[in-house]
Amino acid sequence: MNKRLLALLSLLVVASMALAACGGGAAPATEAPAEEPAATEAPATEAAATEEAAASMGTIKIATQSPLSGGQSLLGVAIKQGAELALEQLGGDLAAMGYDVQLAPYDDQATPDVGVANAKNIVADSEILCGVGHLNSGVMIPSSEEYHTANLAFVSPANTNPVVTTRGYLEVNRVVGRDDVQAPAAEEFAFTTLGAKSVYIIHDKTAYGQGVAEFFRGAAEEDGLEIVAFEGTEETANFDAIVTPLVAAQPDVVFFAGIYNQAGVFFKQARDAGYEGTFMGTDGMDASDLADIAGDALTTGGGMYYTTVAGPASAYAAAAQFAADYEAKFGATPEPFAAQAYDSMAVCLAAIKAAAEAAGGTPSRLQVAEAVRQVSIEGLTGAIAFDDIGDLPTAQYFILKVNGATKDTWNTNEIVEILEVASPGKGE
Amino acid sequence: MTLLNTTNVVKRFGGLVAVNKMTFSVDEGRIVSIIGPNGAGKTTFFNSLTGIYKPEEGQITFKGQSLIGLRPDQVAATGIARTFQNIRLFGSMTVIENILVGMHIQLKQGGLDTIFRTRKFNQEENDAEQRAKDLMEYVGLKNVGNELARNLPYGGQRRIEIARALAANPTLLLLDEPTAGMNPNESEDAIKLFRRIRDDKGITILMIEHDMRVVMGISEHISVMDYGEKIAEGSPAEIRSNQRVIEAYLGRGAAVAHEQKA
Amino acid sequence: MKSITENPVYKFLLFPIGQILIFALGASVVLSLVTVLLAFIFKFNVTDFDLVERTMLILPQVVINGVTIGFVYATIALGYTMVYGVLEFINFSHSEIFMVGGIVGIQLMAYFEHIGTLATMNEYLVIALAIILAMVVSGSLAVVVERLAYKPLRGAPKLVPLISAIGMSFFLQDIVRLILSLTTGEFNVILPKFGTFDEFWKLAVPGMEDPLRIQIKSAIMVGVAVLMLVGLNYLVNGTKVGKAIRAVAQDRPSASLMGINVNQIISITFLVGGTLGGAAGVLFALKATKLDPFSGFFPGLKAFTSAVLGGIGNLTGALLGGLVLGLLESFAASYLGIFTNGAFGAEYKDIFAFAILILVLIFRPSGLLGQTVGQKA
Amino acid sequence: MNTLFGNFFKKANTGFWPVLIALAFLLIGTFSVYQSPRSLAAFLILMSTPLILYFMKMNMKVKVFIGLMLIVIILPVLGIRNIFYLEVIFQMAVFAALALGLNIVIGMAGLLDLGYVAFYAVGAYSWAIFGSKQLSLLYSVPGAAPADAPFALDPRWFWLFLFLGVGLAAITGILLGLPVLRLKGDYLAIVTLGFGEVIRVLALNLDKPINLTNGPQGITPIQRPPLPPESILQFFRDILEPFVGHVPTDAEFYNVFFYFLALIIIAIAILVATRLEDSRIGRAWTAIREDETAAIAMGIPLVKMKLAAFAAGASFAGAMGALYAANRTFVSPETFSFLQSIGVLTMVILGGLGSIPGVIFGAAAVVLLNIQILQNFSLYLSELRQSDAVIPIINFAWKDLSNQLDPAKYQKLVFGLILILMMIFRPSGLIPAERRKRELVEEKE
Repeated sequence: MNKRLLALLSLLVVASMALAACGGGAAPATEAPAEEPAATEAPATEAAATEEAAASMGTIKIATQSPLSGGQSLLGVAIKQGAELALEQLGGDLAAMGYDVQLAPYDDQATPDVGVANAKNIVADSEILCGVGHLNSGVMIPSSEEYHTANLAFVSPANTNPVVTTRGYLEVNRVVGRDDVQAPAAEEFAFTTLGAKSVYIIHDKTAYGQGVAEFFRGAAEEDGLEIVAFEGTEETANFDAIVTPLVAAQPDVVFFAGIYNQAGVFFKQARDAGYEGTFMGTDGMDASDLADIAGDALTTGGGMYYTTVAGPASAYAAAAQFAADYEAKFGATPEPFAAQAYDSMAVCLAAIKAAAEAAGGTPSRLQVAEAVRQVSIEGLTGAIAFDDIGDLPTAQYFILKVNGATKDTWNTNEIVEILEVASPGKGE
Repeated sequence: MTLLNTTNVVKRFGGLVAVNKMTFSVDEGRIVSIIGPNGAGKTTFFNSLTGIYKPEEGQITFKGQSLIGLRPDQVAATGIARTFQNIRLFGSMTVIENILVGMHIQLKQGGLDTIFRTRKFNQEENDAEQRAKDLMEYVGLKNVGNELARNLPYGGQRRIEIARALAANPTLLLLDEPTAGMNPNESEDAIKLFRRIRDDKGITILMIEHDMRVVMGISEHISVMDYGEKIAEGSPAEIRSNQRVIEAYLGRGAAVAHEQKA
Repeated sequence: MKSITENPVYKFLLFPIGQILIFALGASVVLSLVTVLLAFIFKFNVTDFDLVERTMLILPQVVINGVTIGFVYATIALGYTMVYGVLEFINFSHSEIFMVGGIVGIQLMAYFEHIGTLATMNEYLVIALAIILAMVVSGSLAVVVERLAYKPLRGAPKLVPLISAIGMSFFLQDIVRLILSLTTGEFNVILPKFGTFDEFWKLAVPGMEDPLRIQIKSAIMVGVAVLMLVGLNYLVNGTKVGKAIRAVAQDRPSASLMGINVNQIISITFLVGGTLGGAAGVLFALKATKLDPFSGFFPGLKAFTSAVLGGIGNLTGALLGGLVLGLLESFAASYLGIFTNGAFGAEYKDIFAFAILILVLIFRPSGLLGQTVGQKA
Repeated sequence: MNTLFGNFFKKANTGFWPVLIALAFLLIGTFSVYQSPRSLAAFLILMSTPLILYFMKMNMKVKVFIGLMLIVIILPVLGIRNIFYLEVIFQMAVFAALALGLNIVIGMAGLLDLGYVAFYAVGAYSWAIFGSKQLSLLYSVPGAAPADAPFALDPRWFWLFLFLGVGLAAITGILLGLPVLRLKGDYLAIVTLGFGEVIRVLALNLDKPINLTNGPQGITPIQRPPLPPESILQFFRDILEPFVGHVPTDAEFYNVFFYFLALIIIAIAILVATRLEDSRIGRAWTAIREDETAAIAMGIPLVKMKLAAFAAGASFAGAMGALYAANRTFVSPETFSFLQSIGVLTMVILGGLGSIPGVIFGAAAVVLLNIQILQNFSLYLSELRQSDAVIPIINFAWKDLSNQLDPAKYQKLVFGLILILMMIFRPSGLIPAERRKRELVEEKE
């Protein structure tokens, strides 16, 4: 009985799927076969089918991959939305050329399995010419193997792990600084400008946080800074146990490598417990909610500084405009990496445009990937161009000092210092 | 020859003494019953014999070997098989499989034999299956091998439980109220089956039973328990006329009346 | 003698509070002694500072931290243990009930802030209102969850409701996330700033250089938790409903034969568990200052571990388990790094908690205090 | 309704009809996937062929023939045209093996294990550590690996590690089982959950004192076993070129290679699971699940058999772990979270606790739902949102649909609902377990 029912059910499901696919006019059913990744192949073989009218050049999709569900969706959704906003604001050029440019947002669920599966799905969609993602280096590294074999350019808004680019793939680029760039910059500021003698390093046990923290430690050891402790924690709510030894030791600087929603709680509890020194953080702190969570903790005692590649809204009109637009469209303030995602999308659009102009039609993926490396634009997060492995040749870091204890004053955070650090490149 | 021997076995639950200084023995090849009112500690005594409970004091020897400290599966491996008061078949397994589980100790196939389906494995499985079928017929069941055990009627489940116990090739078979819930005809059949088991296979039977017709009809030796203690033992005729037994069953007043009538 | 134990003030107030005190003090003292002993042993490995001195320096603070979080764990653990005692079932979604309580509490405060009355209201009144609202919401949610997801499964094999509960846990996480993102667009729910409970009381302790610092917030957390514990103890052991709950826990069929409405009692059990979870959620939110739809999971897991550690189904056990786990964590996180010179750090505190759990269960398979509330024959 | 379908099915399930239907699905599926490689519907038609083969009555040889056609010829060719499908099937196989393993522990022996993914991690990390440069980096800081460090072992050692993964995972299972198997069901659940977390936390933290796992950064690159020799590859290149429209690259061959490897492992896993189930060991497990007291009274040693269940279940995960590490060339602790354990549990429950075909179906369904159906649905919504389309009658522009309503974002909600609804309405799963019927010929008389 059950068996029969089940078989029938499955038949029904399949039938209805088929109906839905035909009747609903879902695009995938009628799509051309996957474009082949062979590097030597002539450009635009399949896309040539759409030469009916000069006005309509066909569809180009740009993928995003980031965690849209689960605990990490906070930042993942920000990446998708940043890219979405950029496409809306900057997609005009390609539209004018006759292309229908679409966003194809994928959810990698912060797990490599889903990320890689999506990557293969993305690669198989010949209309996708460029991509923005991921949030987690752990997902980016295996997924980018797929992008690499398919010559599909991806621009990362958030992956700071050196390995992402040191493999030397043409297709992998990032608009963020590497761990081994950001951390030394932060350390130099702590050591030279703040004159710190001792530092407490804490990270969030993610590839990102730990990466920055390790390089910070390396730089600190070279400078002879005393490292009071080096801790990693997945705790998000109750930091008492870490704070207690910290307060007893009273180091000059506490360096937190991680994301604001964890760090904010930590800063508050540490300050409440009587820590007097200075907090420092990474670009994961660049979110106005930090002030709401941590409040006074950021302005009392030695205050709070963070490094970021995104210029503050106070100094850069474009950044202020971005924050306003983002809030208008999505009803929330931009999270970290939203601006970077915006720039990543801008890179994709610029590259596709350049490649399309050069090719005189829809470009191939390889042409887009090569064009990405030639891009030179002024983004929200500074001047963007890539070196031969896809890093920014010189990363420009702003060191910002938090100015107020509420969300509203976040835009008034002032630039204390601007550090330019050359990318270490591929080797050691 | 004494097969099973217990001396001064004590089992307590907290303050309650469920089995008190039980000294008891079963001779090989006999059918022996333990009777007693509800709550007399009979099942607890069974559970102490089979290792499910660990008695606090006393000695239990089986074939001259001590059973104290053995786990229930080790006790089973010495040649004691049992059934349960409230039938405990593996409901979602088939009848044949239930009987095959009973053969667990005898089957020698290992993990590798199983995975590679060696000749040894196939041979053993075939033999086991054949034996299981024979046992099914032996206890009087036919054409139910592929039924799920829980779908069988009550009497059938009782028989399967016995077949499952026999599958272990035991020397001693412990039956816990094997005819509970049966009608007189079924009880009659059961008695015949027990006799056959003893006569054909030479298996010693120790049973707990409430149905006096069954007990008196089949037992060659009876022990009576009350409040965890053995209060009497002997042949059915002796037990029938034992004063303490009547007291235990019927209360003192009734016992006196009984005596006067006699 | 008899008159004292029968006196309700003693039975429902002094005795439970005394018990709580003894547990808290006992566990603290034992762990402190062990730690100091270890400090003396490891002293010779560490050359650049005096280990014993550093250990002693933070010891009081570590104990206070541990006790504070321990009480929160205990309050959540009671929800697990109540349900387990009655149904022999791990209510996996309790951590989400707890999270909902916290978020509702914060939202109420945010509402007060929004209408501008937060600054002028008495801070304790605000907290009390938040706790009451959270208790109502979480309690009702727990009852609804029970009706929808567990009640139809009564009598099924044990695995079945457990899996349903795991499903419910995921469902609630994403539903809360959906509601939050549709209404506020925000993911984080942040505690508004008000009142003075972030400050510390400083108690000068004779013989110690630095004063003992107790955050007012911690005192509130402990105070409310103790109140809950005492209240629950009274409910279970001093009222008719409590008697019915114990009867159902003991033997459900007999209880129903005695005219007890078993379904109603089970609902009440969930109500009580959910209510405690809601209150604990607000307490936790005071500490965490920020919650999101996924922040119930870890505290829930810890609380559940506490319940098992103490002997699941046993109310006193949940209290003891929560305190022991809270203290253990606090000690492990604060001292592991110092004792091992940085080789192992605070990140091992969870492993430590689970290792202790496994050790305890090996030697006492039904937890520290065993199972007494729903002891089955 | 039921009987209507039932009659229809009964009619369709006789004579030549089953073969015809199966072939029709196979051919239509193949053709439509060939024509439109990205169509979900086409893929689903093709993938329902195995279901038809399983459910409908036909000659065993025909079944095997159609099945082999699909697996050995059609899928690889179509897969090279769209490697996403190979990935889908690869993941189905990986998770089916995990589900089969967990099914031994939960479904057969009745031991609730909430940290099953730990064994997967053991297998993955065993090859990850030895098959990468990690052994030469034991004393370097995570993230700052010198680029010129040598690989510790030749990639061909992978084959050994496939077996070592099995052994290591089994040993881990026994080590975990020894102390905790005396515990009652619920206690066991929390302890295994804790154990799963412990393994993950260890993977996360064992970058010091010596850098064994590279911490949160994960280990990469991990070597893959070498492809077959060039001459063989060339042979296949020549054969495949006309079918797939281009010369297959090495990357594509690797996809096919891992596809076959995963299928071989899953075939072995199915074989082992069925054989174990139908043996003294499997019967003992079921007996323990049904009634521990009766089982032990039958002479079944509880602890030994439970350990065996843990070890057998773990070994499946160990093998797939090693394969997974090689396929991804990367492992990091994120893969081995509690959620993953629950995911595998969902597959087992959905398919049918204790049912081998059931859990395989469950794994396939969840993988499909997770990486294809929900994602596609979200993409479709996103497309609609970017278009000017309007829902006709209520005049609702898709553009105005809230961004928050992407189905892919609420994947866990869907899983949660599946778990609850399955438990309430169909606790025995989509394909419930069945006991083997023995051919008891003599009995019929």
